Amino acid sequence: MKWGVVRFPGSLDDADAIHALREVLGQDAAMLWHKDEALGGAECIVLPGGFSYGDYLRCGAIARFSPIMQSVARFAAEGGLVIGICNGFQILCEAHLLPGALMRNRSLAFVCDVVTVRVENAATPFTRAARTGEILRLPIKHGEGCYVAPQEELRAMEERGQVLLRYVDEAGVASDAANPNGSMRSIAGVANQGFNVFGLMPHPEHAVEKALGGEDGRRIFASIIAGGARAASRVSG
Amino acid sequence: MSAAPIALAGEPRVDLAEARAHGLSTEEFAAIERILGRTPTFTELGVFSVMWSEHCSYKSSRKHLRMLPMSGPNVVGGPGENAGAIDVGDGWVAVFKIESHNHPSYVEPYQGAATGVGGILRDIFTMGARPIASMNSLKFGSFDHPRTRFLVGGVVGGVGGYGNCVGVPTVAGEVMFDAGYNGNILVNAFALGLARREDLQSARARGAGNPVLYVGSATGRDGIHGASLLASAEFDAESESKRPTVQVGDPFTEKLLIEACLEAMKTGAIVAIQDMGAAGLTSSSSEMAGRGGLGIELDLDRVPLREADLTPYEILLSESQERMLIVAERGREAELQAVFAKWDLHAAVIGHVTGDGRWRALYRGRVVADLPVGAISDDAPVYDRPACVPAASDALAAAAESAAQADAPAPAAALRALLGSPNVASKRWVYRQYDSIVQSNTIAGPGSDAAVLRIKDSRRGLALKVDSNPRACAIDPYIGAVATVCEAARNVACAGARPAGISNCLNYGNPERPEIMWQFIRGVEGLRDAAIALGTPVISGNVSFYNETEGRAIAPTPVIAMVGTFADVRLHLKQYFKIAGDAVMIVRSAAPSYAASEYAALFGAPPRPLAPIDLGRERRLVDGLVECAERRLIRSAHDVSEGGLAVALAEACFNPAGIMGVEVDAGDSGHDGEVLFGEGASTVVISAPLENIEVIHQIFDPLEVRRIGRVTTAARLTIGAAINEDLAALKQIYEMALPGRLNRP
Amino acid sequence: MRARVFVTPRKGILDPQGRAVEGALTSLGISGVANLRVGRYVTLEIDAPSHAAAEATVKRICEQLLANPNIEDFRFEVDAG
Amino acid sequence: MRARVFVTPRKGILDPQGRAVEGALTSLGISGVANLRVGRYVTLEIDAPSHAAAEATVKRICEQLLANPNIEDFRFEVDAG
Ligand SMILES: Nc1ncnc2c1ncn2[C@@H]1O[C@H](COP(=O)(O)OP(=O)(O)O)[C@@H](O)[C@H]1O
Ligand SMILES: [Mg+2]
Repeated sequence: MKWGVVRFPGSLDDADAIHALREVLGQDAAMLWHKDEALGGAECIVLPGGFSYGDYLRCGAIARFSPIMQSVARFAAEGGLVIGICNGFQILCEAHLLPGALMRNRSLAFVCDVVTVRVENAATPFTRAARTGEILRLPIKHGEGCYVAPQEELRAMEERGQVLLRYVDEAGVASDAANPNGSMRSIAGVANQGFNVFGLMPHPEHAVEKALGGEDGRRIFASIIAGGARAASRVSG
Repeated sequence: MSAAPIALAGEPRVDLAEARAHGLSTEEFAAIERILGRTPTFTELGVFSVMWSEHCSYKSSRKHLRMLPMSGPNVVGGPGENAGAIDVGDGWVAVFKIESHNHPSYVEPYQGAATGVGGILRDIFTMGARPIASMNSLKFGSFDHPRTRFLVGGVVGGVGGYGNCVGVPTVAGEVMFDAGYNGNILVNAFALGLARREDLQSARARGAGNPVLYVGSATGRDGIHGASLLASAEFDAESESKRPTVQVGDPFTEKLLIEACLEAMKTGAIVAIQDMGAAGLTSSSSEMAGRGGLGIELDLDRVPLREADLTPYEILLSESQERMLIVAERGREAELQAVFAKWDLHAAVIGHVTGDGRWRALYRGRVVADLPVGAISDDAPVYDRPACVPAASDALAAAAESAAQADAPAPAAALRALLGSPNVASKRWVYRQYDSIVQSNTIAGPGSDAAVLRIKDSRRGLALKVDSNPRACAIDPYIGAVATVCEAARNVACAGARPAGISNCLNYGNPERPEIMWQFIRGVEGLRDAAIALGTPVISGNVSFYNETEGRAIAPTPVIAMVGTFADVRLHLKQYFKIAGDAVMIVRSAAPSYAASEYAALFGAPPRPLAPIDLGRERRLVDGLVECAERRLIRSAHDVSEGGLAVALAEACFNPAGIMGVEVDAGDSGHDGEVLFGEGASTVVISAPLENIEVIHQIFDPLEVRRIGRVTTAARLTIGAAINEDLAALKQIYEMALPGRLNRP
Repeated sequence: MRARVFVTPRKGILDPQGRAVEGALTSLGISGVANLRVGRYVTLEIDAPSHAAAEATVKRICEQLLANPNIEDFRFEVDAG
Repeated sequence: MRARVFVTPRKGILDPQGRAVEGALTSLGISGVANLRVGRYVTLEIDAPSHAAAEATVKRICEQLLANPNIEDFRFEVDAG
């Protein structure tokens, strides 16, 4: 499957995403430059982690104006798959491609750790390789990952199944203690209403190799790849 | 001989008093007038004052640093460049260095620590190496001191704030709290980069006529006389008024600089490159010219400024962060400028290389400084300062201070207290604030003895750790330094890597005091002897003097950063017990002692001298660990450090994948307190399958190898009848101690 | 013309910084402070043909960049030219 | 009483936030903005026996918590009670 990983000037996990996709998962992944507009025929766009423009103002606030983001917005509007990881999630919220916003962690400190998240809806292009209720161990590393949205919006999102990942403890129970950043309803990842745009604070690209962060991140990529294969077979068939 | 530059209107008159106000001595000012054959201008005086400062010139330490072993079969790149490098195999070289940012961090902890990280990263990528890992060594005062919490929060926030934003993982470090640092915290930052051997860059100017490019942030009034002067004098009430404009770090610009510089280097159009560190534009330009035996001319009107009204003096001495100076091949400026523009960075041509050996600065069409390059870059004085052993009573008094308190606590109580002591307790509160996984190389991040990194597209890997032992150095600065090097080597070897090279940061008091100078010299001798014995060349380093406040110096604190290499990183080890039934063994090269121990600090103990260290045995221990790892004979290895054997056993049980247990027999060694809680014995706790016990004994011969117990699944730590503790409870104490004291979750 | 922008956390949205400062006040022994909220204060100079044009530009900057409408409110002042 | 605190980066001190925002304005196609500086805006309610007492407390809060004396300046207003 063809992937495009967007590189903003302050992207940090761009090379990690490329490494995970190409070297570990054997995918066709290209780096896309933020000043360009072309998406290079990618079937899935990755907005990687990092500090796109230093993020001194608000994370992702500046990145959304880059030329490539105009193309990404169009691509998303046409139903193209977009996944935003960490800073990518922040950018998607700032660009209004996803609802809500990400604020400073409740602790006010950056947190780098491994968390457990529960898959809340496995019937999406980003989670179809997992089971609903499955627990994934994934690394997080962010200073502003506290997800907030208006209550009515949250309720509607939950009803539509847009909350895809929630922070839980090892036993699978959401709790204050298991919530690393104070996110409302322990939300770790959400999709848009069309289920083609997904943002999450945990880093699946840092969890594809046993020796590094474990392999649970593969679930997310495998889901997308499976969908890509399906789409391809639909086209060819 | 060129005409003397003209003084600018409004500049102070230059005389001895002014020179002394700039921190130069009477003799130094006389030497300057002799070299020039005239009185320097005010601008030139400023230049001399920073270039001849302790911080920039190493005038008190240079003579002694020459005794360090700086070469070896694996050392790449001659001395005189910005940082050393070692060959790590498959065509890769590792460039690494550690540096202090103590004084700025005490004044402004967040920005001081942040700019410390930024500065050391520039030292690395200026060599053409991509920074792949950071470490930090932090020393704070005791928790009773009113500023400690504030300083801890600020420094840790600054290290993380900068490192996280530039995308270099912080993979290891150390933190200590001791009243001796109440008025003088230490913040030492380390960075390591990887380069292909053929891509290493030079900082040696070549080719008269070649243009000089300035890249990065605009110049402001930051830190004029900052790092250099602050770090070259003691702290006192007066330092407050001398406080320079605080340097604020901009990690985003640094990130752009890293990418742009590494990309620009690929064009081949860069002749020489150096970061603008202490003494900014002045040191980078004069040092590049000096190394090449050439001259340089700078047009200060072309330097990008943050405020238009900066004087030449300020432009030349500014320590604004995130700036680089480049000598380019003539005619290829545009090519380089295009690369920098891609990264939204401005590259301004501000001068050119000359053949006349002069360092010249022009301002509004007039020459404002015109000096022989050598005078500022090489001719700084070298001092052989007097050194003398402090009155023996001092050392004894220091030792006696911690001596003999009330009754010794019961072993279990002592263990709990040690695990909850901030020096022993988990530093997770600290390193949770650092991104330790970005770049996808971190096989073992903070938490285990040494960090382990893989090198992509290769089987090879690196292990790194930074260590220090000021308590031992306070008792005996020589043995303390030897012990520190050995501990760092052991930590790396416990991960299964072969120690390969050292960088060091020597933090001491005022070198003008003979006792301090003696401590320093003994420290360097210890570093030398241990480095030679372990076969680990010292490839880079930094000296930080004047760590004293109101006449009270810190304990001698040589900080050692050790880098080790793996031929096959898959064979790395962690400190944690893994499999129930495995034999638990200790290997040690000496006998444990309460001297300089955390136990003595907490409970008091009779004063003990430090036992001399047998470096042959230390080498054996390190080599044996590497061999055991390479032959897959052991499953874990953990160095016994603060808190002693009992603490090390508990730490080995705190496996993040699930707490293990250990049962230690109350064997023939008679587990008295000193065996359980003593330190300084160069001891390693290993676990191994039973069938390997025999060969492990052979490998470490003639060291003491002892099977002391077994790994269990029950999460209990039992040591004979002395200790029988629930490990989950111990872990709770160990994990919560720091957050509890810092009042944060 | 000089302009000043005030960005404040929207009412009802949690403000962890404000909570942290209030917590610290207690340990400083300062009481009687309530409803402390931490926002952003941006000052700038703007070159525009008229006061109205300057106001329009500052408004645009606020909406697009300085404030996140999901969580923040803003107001601004432009000095009479 | 209501109080408002304005914390600004000190003149001469680098303001990376301001630089980044100015850079972004260019990509937004907005020109003519200069000297943009980003500080903090803090609002609070304070219960004090007098206006002068309120001012003294706010000043203390600024010095100890809200502004970093190494790199920031502050000023504040307390509404007449
Ligand atoms: N400032 C720090 N930054 C990152 N990691 C740290 C820091 N301080 C301690 N650590 C990590 O915590 C663990 C324990 O450190 P330390 O007690 O110094 O180990 P040791 O006693 O083996 O030398 C190590 O993995 C170390 O890298
Ligand atoms: Mg250790």
